[in-house]
Amino acid sequence: MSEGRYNTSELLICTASRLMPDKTTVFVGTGIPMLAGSLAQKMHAPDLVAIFEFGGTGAILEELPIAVGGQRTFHRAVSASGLLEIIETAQRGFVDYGFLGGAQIDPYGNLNSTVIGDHAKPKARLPGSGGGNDVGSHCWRTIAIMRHDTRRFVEQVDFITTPGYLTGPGAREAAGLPVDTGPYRVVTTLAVLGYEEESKRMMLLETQPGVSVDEVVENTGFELVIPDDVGENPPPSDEELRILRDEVDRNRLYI
Amino acid sequence: MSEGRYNTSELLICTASRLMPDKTTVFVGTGIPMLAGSLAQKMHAPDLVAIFEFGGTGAILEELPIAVGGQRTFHRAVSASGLLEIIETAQRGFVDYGFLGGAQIDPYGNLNSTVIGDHAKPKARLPGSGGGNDVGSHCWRTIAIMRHDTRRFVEQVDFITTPGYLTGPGAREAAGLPVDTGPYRVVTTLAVLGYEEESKRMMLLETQPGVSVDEVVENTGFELVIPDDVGENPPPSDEELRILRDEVDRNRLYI
Amino acid sequence: MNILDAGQGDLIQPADLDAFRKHNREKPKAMIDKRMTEAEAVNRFVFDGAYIGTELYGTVRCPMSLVNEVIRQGKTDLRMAGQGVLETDVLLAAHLVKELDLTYIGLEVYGISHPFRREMENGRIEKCVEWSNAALAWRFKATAMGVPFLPMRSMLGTDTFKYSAAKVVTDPYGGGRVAIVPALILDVGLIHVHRADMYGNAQIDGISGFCAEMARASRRLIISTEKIVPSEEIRAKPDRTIIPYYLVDAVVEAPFGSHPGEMYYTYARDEDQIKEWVEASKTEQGSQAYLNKYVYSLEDHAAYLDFIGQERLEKLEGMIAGRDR
Amino acid sequence: MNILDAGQGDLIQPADLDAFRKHNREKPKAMIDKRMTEAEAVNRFVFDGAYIGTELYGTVRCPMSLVNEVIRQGKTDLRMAGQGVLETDVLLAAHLVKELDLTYIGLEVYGISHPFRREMENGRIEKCVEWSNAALAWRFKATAMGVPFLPMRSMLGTDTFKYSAAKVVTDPYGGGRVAIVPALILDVGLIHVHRADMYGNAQIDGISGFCAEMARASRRLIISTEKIVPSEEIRAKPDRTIIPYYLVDAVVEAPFGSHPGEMYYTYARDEDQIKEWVEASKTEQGSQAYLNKYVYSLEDHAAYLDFIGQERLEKLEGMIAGRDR
Repeated sequence: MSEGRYNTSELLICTASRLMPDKTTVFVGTGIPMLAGSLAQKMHAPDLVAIFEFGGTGAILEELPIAVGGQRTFHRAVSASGLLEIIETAQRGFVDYGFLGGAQIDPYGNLNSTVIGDHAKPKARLPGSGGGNDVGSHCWRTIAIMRHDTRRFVEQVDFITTPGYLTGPGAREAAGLPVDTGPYRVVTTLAVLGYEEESKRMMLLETQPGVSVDEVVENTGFELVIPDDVGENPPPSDEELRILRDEVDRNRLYI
Repeated sequence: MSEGRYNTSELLICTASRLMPDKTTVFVGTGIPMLAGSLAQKMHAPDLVAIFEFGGTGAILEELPIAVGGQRTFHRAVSASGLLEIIETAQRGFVDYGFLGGAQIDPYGNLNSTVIGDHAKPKARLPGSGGGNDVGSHCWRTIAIMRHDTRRFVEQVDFITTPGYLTGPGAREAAGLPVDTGPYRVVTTLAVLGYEEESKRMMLLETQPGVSVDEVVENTGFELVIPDDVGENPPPSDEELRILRDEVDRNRLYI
Repeated sequence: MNILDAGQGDLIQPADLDAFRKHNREKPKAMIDKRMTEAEAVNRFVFDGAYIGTELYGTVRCPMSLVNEVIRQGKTDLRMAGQGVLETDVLLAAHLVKELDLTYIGLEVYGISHPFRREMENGRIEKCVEWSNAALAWRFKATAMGVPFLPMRSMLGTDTFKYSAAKVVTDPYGGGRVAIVPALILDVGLIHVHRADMYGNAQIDGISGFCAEMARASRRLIISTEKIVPSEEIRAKPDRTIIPYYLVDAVVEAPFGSHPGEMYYTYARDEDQIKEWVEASKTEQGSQAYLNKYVYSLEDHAAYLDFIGQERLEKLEGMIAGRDR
Repeated sequence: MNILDAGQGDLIQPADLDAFRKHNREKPKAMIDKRMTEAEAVNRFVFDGAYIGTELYGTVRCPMSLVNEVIRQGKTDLRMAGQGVLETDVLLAAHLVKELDLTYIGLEVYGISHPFRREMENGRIEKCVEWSNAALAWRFKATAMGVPFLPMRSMLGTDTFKYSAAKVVTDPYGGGRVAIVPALILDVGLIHVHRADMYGNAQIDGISGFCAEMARASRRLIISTEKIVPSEEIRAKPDRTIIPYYLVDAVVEAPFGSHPGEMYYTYARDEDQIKEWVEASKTEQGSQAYLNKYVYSLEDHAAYLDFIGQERLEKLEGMIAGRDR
């Protein structure tokens, strides 16, 4: 990592931002996805349609939203509706990308944000699904953003809050989830990962700048699919960093 | 009938109007119920809450609505919403009275506004349920307004468009309809009728002015319950007629 | 949650929600200019045999300029979700409708629809499946929600149920009887609104009928609008947007697009012309004469408005302008 | 439509729709003056053991003046539909919550809720049933529609389902698997709005979260409002009414009622005080000190606002005033 030129948050934001194609609908949650969405609109995706869970659709992200229901989530939006309108819009197939986080992720992209340990006697109680399960059920492609270590990347999550590929190929469809949906990418502090088509297991695509494949493997608590050629994700560009720091988060709320 | 002092429409309107108590919610359909609602607001029920199927709630009926979705149905209303909001409001028990019409009615207050003859080979095709079935299913009390003759008051309707008491006591509940709902009154050119508590069959309550009990019986195609004392519905008062003619329908659209 | 009873009516447009999701995924999410004329919109999106729906309340906010164009282009064998007055009436009079999911076709205070009666009684309408108003709107709502059915307590115990494609099931929670209705996906929806931008972001003032639900249940959606406004006007009041652009395939500017029906806050209905239709529609010949006069012989909506005349239209505006708002 | 699977979570508030209908029938339909203070409203309608719900989005439009009063009056053994940040947090910190239908309790960008964690880990919360945000909102929507359940395609295949009271059934039309969630009726709903008249006709500008659904799913509904306006102001824009008066039991005028949360179009959130809570709530002692400072020691919302100070409130207004609208 180019020591000092950018921090971990900036790396995650810039990486996530590049995964938001122009002219697509993106379900944006609190934190990094908001910054990434704003950065994407100002970089390569002026027609990115940001969708916020509590009703904002198509806002111009001039100023950074803090809360997922705040005024900036529907600033100059095309529509300001409500929670069910948004999730139902996703449920009937209009939302391309959804961003998710969690305390644990497994090889099939299942996410835990509910509990560490037993549900009845928790070692650590976490916030719960919120909209996570809805996003993971209905968006065409979901992208998880995670810090990368063996505590978080585990063979089996303690609780499946949000569905990834569940137990593997065909499991989502068998459960009744909409066809052709599921995890697409995982953006981490160490890598960009995807899923192997046949096995639906997590696969290394690119390492983050300066990170070795071994380092990724060591920090992953399950066997990753490692293809022959693993690329390197380009570091945040000067332009990305400038816009992120001077425009997107000029009050340094997050970065 | 006091020949010439009022016509049949005026009689029906004034009678229906008196059945709209102040401070209740009334589902108002096209035609006579609209005039009756407006008259009631100007007579005895200033706080009558008129509810129109396409979204108007609590309008001030200063000017007579023509269409059930026209601007006057939400003139100075407390809420202007949509069809499902209205029917769902009724479905969860907020609407006291609903007014209905039909081509045929049977002893249990079942109404036909769909077809005369066979459904597949109709002798006469009628408009269909519209909101009629919804009103008859969900409002606490429904009031039918009908011209009174043996073609309309029949032992068995050709088609149950809107549920009355169906086959009799307990039948609505057995069908899954909300408990304690059902037909309450029938306002006709000859009489005001109700339903016998035990049998749920139509019962004569009052004759219209100048009409004999025999006349009602002769014009009814099924056996009516006739109690010992049948009253006479008072004729439209001068005050009612004045307000109806000079204020409610001053452009004589209906009367 | 056993199935206790099932209506005997045909499900004339079975819903495939996963196919609908795929279709919706492919709709453009970019803001693109969707302005076109009635002729282009109808030509591109309405096809013979299409299952269509119109959204309106009685004579209010009817998409007449679009329906007139459907008649001009003679799109035939239409299947329809029928809750209508003027616009369904003229389609029936033009003999374009073959199957109906029906709730109400009539002329409100003016009584029954003669074209409907003729088409039903002579058998030109091959299927007529019965529903209540709310049942049909809940069918749209199911699609809008992306679910295969919705429960309701309407239609229970009646012939309206028996001649529908609704079912009765056991409530898996309370154990009681509850009706369910299946999702309904329209091939094409036709909706007239107060204002829209060129991308299709559309707003309606006042009551909204079943517009939100039907718009979301349409594979293709044609919006006609009293006026096209700059997008900034929409974005200034995003809480008034009832139809977001991504649902919309065509935006047609149609001032007085609901004439002879009314558009609240904008113009009153044209009582004289409606009465003319009521009389004309009583006979086959009268209906054809009316259609000749107001539809076939006028090449487009502009010609229609010219024929009606500015003076008459201004009078209708004057009857309502500024009131309440 | 067989039941294929059922979550093992308790249904902690089973819905009786016919009883709810009866209750709604008895609510007054006349326009009556429902203005009262937080103290009166909470005293009259919130009871020990009540199942309550708050409607908001994160720190936005939270009914804080009402929740603070619930804490002051020490209403205990509450059961809650949990989708909350600040307001749920303080109720948990005050040890008033016993059972939860949970979707999310956390502090958004500031991370997890420590009071929630403590109450869960020490077992003071006896039941915690899991749902997704939409699932819980659909439960409100089912009640609002007057039906016993709604279908959805969320929660399938997950532990969120397993620890819920949802079920999976066969779709009677397409034959596929679909989840259903049961109607949820709140004993008391607490909602903060931009404006309301004295009868309870309430309007919200901008996004509306799950306000419409929750309001319609509440047996008793307490509205707090930034300001009480003349009824004519509501009637001038009836299409903005999201809560009609007949749903409402109490109308409480509470300027800055969402503080330290925000009210869009009106005032920004008080970042300093929220950070103070984030820090304080990390320990039991800190939480109690915060509650002492901001709740227990201030007798009502007016005293709270005095304590916060006019200057600070005006600054929050200034950060947002006039923007967008």
